[in-house]
Amino acid sequence: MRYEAPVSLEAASALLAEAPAQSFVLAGGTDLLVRMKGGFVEPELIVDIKHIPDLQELRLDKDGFVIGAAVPCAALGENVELSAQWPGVVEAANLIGSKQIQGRCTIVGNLCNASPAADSVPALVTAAAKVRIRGRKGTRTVAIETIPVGPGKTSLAKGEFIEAVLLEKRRPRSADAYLRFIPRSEMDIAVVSAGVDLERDKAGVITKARVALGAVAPTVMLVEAAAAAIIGSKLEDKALTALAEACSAACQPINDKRGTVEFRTKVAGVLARRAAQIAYQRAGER
Amino acid sequence: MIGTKPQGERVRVTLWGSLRSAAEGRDTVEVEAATIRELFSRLGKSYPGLKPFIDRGIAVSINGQIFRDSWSQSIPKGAEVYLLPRIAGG
Amino acid sequence: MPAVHVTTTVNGDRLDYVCESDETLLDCLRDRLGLTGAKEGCGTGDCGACSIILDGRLVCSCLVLGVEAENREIETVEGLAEGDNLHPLQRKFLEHAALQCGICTPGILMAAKALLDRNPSPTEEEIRFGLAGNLCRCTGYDKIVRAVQDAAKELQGA
Amino acid sequence: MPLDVKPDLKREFDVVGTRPLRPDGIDKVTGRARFGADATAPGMLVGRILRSPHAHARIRGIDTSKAEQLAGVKAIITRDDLPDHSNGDRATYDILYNCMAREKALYEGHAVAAVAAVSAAVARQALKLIEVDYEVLPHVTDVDAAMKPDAPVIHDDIFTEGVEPKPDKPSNVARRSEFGHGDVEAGFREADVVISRSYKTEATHQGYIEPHACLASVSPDGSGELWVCTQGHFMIRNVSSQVLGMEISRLRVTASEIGGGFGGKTHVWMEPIALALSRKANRPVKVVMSRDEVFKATGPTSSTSIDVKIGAKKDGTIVAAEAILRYQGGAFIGSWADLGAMTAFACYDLRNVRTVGYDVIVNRPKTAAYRAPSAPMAAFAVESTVDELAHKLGLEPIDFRIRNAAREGTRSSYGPTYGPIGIGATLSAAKNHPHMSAPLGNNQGRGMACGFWFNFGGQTCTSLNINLDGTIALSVGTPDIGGSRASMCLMAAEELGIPYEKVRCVVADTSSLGYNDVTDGSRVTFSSGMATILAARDAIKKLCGRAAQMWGISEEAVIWEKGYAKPAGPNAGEFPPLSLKEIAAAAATTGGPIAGHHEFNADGAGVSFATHIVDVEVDRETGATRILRYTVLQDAGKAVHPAYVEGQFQGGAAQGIGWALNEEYVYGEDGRLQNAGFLDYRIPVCSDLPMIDTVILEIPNPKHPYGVRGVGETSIVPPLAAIANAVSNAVGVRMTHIPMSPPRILKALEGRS
Repeated sequence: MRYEAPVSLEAASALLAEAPAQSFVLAGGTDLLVRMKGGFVEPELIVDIKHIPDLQELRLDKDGFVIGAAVPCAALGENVELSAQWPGVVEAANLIGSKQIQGRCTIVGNLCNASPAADSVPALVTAAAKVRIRGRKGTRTVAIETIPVGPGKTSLAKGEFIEAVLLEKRRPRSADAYLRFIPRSEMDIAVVSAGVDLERDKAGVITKARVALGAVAPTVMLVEAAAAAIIGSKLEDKALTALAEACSAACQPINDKRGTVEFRTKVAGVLARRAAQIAYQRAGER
Repeated sequence: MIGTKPQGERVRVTLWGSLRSAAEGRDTVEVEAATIRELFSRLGKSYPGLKPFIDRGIAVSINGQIFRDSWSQSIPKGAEVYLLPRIAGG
Repeated sequence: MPAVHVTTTVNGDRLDYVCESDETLLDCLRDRLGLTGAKEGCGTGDCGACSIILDGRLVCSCLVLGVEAENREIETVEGLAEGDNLHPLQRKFLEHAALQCGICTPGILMAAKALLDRNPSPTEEEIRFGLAGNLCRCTGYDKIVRAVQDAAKELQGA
Repeated sequence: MPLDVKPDLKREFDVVGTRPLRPDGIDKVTGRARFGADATAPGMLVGRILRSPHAHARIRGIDTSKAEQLAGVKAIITRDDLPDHSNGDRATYDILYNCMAREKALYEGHAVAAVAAVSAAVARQALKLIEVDYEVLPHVTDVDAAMKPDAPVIHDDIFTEGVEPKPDKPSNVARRSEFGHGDVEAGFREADVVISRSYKTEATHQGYIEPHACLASVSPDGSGELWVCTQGHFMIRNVSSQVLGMEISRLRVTASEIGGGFGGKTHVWMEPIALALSRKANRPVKVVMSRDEVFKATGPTSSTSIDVKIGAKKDGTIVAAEAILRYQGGAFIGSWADLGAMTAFACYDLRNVRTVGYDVIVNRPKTAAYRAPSAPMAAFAVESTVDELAHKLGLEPIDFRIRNAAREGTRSSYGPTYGPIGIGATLSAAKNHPHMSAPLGNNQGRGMACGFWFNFGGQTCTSLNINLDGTIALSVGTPDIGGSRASMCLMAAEELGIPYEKVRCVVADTSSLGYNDVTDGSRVTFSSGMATILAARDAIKKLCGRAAQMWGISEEAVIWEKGYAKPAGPNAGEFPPLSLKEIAAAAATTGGPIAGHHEFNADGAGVSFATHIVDVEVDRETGATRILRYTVLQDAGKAVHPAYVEGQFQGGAAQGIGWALNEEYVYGEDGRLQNAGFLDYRIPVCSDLPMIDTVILEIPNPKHPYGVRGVGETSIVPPLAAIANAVSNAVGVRMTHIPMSPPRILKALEGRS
C-alpha cells in the first residue's frame, strides 16, 4: 500500500487524478482504518490530506464559516463562534464516536463515508451547508445533500475530493438542533436521528424551517412536509404532532441489528419534535 | 468381598431427578458406606446404571455441604446425603 | 511498497522505527518500539484500551497509521510518571482500587489525563462522558470516577 | 483428615480487613504489567486461524498446497495434524473438536485450519490461499427451534439422557434433568393466586477487554513452554497435553497477567493450536485472537427459554413453584440447564417445587461459564414472577421475599438442607436501607431481586518461603484477576504476625507448584486464602522448632505470637522473644531453608446470597431505560480487602445491567453472528452508570479460618430481574425478553396502551 502526504492542494488532486481504483483520502481515518482492519478494503494508495495548510483551517470570513476537510470534530466544539452560531451542527459533530474518535474524525470524512446513520450530515443538511470540491480542473461548490447517493457511495467523480464545508452566518432569530437515538449514552452509531433548523419572526411565528432525518433511508432525508408542518406556527402541540407524523410518514427504514422499522419510524417523529422545540427555544434567545 | 472392611453405616442417598431413570426409577437408595469412596463403589455395583454418571464426575452433599472430589470424606451416621451434578464455576 | 522509516517523539524521547505503510501506530508502539502499555482490545476504536495522546489530542492508536507519527508528539502511559514518582492519577487509581485486571487502565489513565489537562475540575458527569470511550468490564467504573475526582482535587492543590 | 479451620469468631484482625495498596498495582498503572499479547520470543512466528464462514457444513476436503508455497509460511495445520488421543472420553474429544473442526464445521467461526508465518501479513495472505471444500448443511441457532421435531439434528450420536424409555433416535436435546420435592400439582390446587409466564434471554459474552492470546514454544524433543492469559494455567497444561498426546511434565505453562475472564477463560480455545503450530514449525508461535474471533469462537452464555409457574396463598405463602428451563449450550454437550434448574428457586423455602432442565445443542460456539453460569437467566424468570405475584397479593416485594426466603434447615430446591445462610440478613438489610424508601419521580420505578450461587473450594496448592531477611515469598497457583494477591498477602501477614509489606505474592507457573484448579467458582480468596493460612501455620511450627533449637529447649515449650517465637510453659526458661527476622537470619545454622506448604482439596465454601435494589427512569416515547441508583447487599463472611470485595459487587452489577438492557448475540437467518464487535455488542460505558453503592455483610463462614466466603459471582444474578421489576414499576409493562432494549420496551408500551 502506498502512503502519500502531499502539502498542497494541487499535489493532492494530481495524486488522486491518476490514482488506481482502490485509493482513498485519509483525514481522521476513523472509518477507513476500521474497514481496512475488517478486510473490507485493501487500499493501493492512501492520500493523507492533513499536511495541507488550507485544509487545517476553520475560519469565519465575510460570507460565513469555512471548515477545512482536515479539521477534527473536537476542534469544532472548541470554536466559540461556531458553537454559538451553529449549536446543532456542533452537537452532531461532537456525538460521533468517543473523545478519542473526536480527536481525529472530520465532518467531511463522516460525509464521504456515506453511512445512512452519519451523525453530522442531517445537521449540515438542515443548515443548508455547501461543500467545495477540488478536482483536476479546479473547484466547484454544491449543496451538501447531493454528496451521499447511497450506503457507502458518494457523487464525487474520480480524482475529486472535498476541500471544505461552507456554512453561512447565522441569520437573526434562527437556530438549529440535532438529536439522535442510541441505546447507550455514548459510543454508538445513531439508530435514528433528526436535525431541525428554523427561523422565527419577532412574534415567534416560524417563517423558515428545514428538517432532516438520519438512518431511516439509504441517505439522509430532507423532509419538506415536516418543515411545512411547523412553518406559520409557534410550535403548538398541533404543529408538533403534524411534524412528528410527517417525519414518520417519510421514513423508509430497515430492520437491522440496531433497530426495527416500527422503532425508527416512531422515534424519528419523537426526535424531530424534541429537536424542533430546542431549536425554537434557542432561536428565541437570538 | 474377601477381607471386608468393618461395615459402614447404612446410608440413605437421595438422587436428583435425571438419575432416577438410571436407578430403576427410585429417588432414594440405601447402601452401606463410611466414606464417599465406598459410597460410589457400592452404588456402582448395586445400580450399574449409575456407574457412567459417577465416572463422569458427581458431587455429593453431606448435611448441606457439597463435596466435589474429596472421596475420603467420611459420612456421619444418619447424615442427609444427596447426589448432585458436578458444578462448574464462572 | 517498501517499509517506511519514521522518526517521532514518544514521551519526550526521539525514536525511530521502520514499519509497513498499512501498519497501525498501536502495532508500531508495541511491536517496533516494545512499548506494550497501550493494549489492543478491539482494533476498531470501540474500546479505548489503545488510547494515547497525539499532539495533545486523545486518540485511539489503533485508528492511526504508524507512518502518520512522523514528527509528531506521542504520550503513552509509560511516560506518565516522572522518574520514580507516579502521576497523581496513577497513585489515586491504586489508592481507590480503581482497577482490577488492569487491561483497560493504561487507556483510561491517558483519557483521564487528557480530560484533566483541558478541564482541571470536572463534574462527575463530565468525568463519565470524558471516559465514555474507554470500556472497563471489571469495575463498573465507580472507583475509577472517584479516583479521577480525587486526583483532580490534588492537582488543583485543594 | 479434618483440619482445624474453625474460625475464632472473637478474633480481632490486625491487617485483614484493611485497604492497603495491592502489591502488583504499580506495574498495572505504569504499563509494565505483561498480559497475554505482550510477550515475544526470538524467532517468533505469527499464528492465524482460518474459521468456517458457515454455521453448519461438512468439510469434504482442505487443500493447503497453494498456501504451503507462499514465501514466509512455516507451518500449516488442519484436523489431520491433530490425531484423536481422547480414547473414548467424550469431554476431551469435544475439546479437540472445538479447537479445530474435524468432520463438520459446527458454528460460524469454528477453526478449520491454522498457519504460522514470519509476519501477520503473510499469515493473512496464506489463509486466503487455503481452499476448503464445504458441503453447507441446514443449521439451527434458536434453542426452541432446535427442540422441534423437524429441526436439523447436529450430532447423529447424541441421544437424550435422563429420559425413560431410552430414546433410539438422535436429538439436539442432549440431556433432561429434574430437581425438586413435594407435590406441585397439589400445591397449585391449594393456591389462591397462580401466575405462570414464559421468558426468553439472549446469549451474552463475558466481554473481557483482553482478547485471548498465547505464545507457544515446543522443541523437537517434545518439551514445551506456553505463556497464556487464562484463569487456570494448570488446566491449560493438563488439557493441552491430553489433546496433543503430550506427557504433562513436558509442558510448562506460565499464566500472564489476565485482562479479565469472568469464566470465559476457564477453558482451552486456541492454545493447543499454537502448540501444534510451534511443534511443526520448530519455532515459537504467537496467536492473538481478534475481537471478532473472541465473539464468534470463544464461550458466550446460553440463550434460554424458561416457563415459570408459582402459586401462593392469600397470606403470602408460596405453596407451589415450577420451572421448565431450556438452555442451548452451543454445538457441544453442556450441563448449563442443570445449573439453571438447580439455582432457579434456591432462594426460597418451598413445600412443593419442581424444576426441569433441557440442555440443547445448536450451531453456536461452545458455551462457557459466565460468572455464576446459568443462574442470572433462571433468576430473571423466577424473580420477575415472584415480583408480579407479590403485587397481585398486595404485598411489598421485599416482605413477600422475607416471608418465603430460605433459612437454616430449609430443604433447598436442588435437594440438600441448608446450614446457616445469609439471604435473610441481606433481605432485612435491604428492607432497612435508605434506598428502599427514597422518593421517586414520574416514569421512575424501583425494583429488587435476590440472587443465589454455589461457591466452591477445589484443588489448591500453595508454598510460603521465608527469605534470609525475614520477608516472605508466597507462591499461589490461582491466577489473580481482581486483586486477590493483595488478599493473599494480608492473610499471610496476619497469620505470621508481620507487616503486610513484608509479603510478596506471585502466581507461580506449573513447574513451581502442585496442581491448582482454575480460578472460578469465587474460590480464590476462600481456597488459596485458606491454603496460605495453613501454609503459614506450617511455617510457624517450623519457626518455633528452630527457635527451640536456638534456645536449646523442647519445641513444645515454644509459642508464636504476633511475629515472635516466645518460650512458654512451666520449664521453658527465660529467653527474649525471637523475631521471624532473627530466626530467618539463623536458618542455615538451624537446619536450612524454612518454608510452609499446604496442598488440599478445599471444601466448605458454602453458598452465597445477594439482594439488589435499583431505580430506573424509562423514556416512554423511545423506550430507553436509564439506571438512576443501584445498591448491592451481599454476604462476604469476612471482607479480607474490602475495596476488592466492593469491586466484585460493582463489577457483577455492571455486567448484569449490560445484560439486562443492551447486550445480546444477534444472529441472521444465515446462522452468522451480526454484531461481533464492541460497536454493536454494547457493554455499559462509563456515562451509562451511576455510582454503585455496596453493603458488605459479614456472617462468618464456619468452614474457613477467617470466616471468608467467596463473593466473585453472585452479584451478576439479581440485576436482570431487579431491572425488569423496576421497569414494570416505572411504566407498568412486564418485560419477558432479555435484553430489555428500547425497541422491545417501546413495543410493549404501545401494546399496552
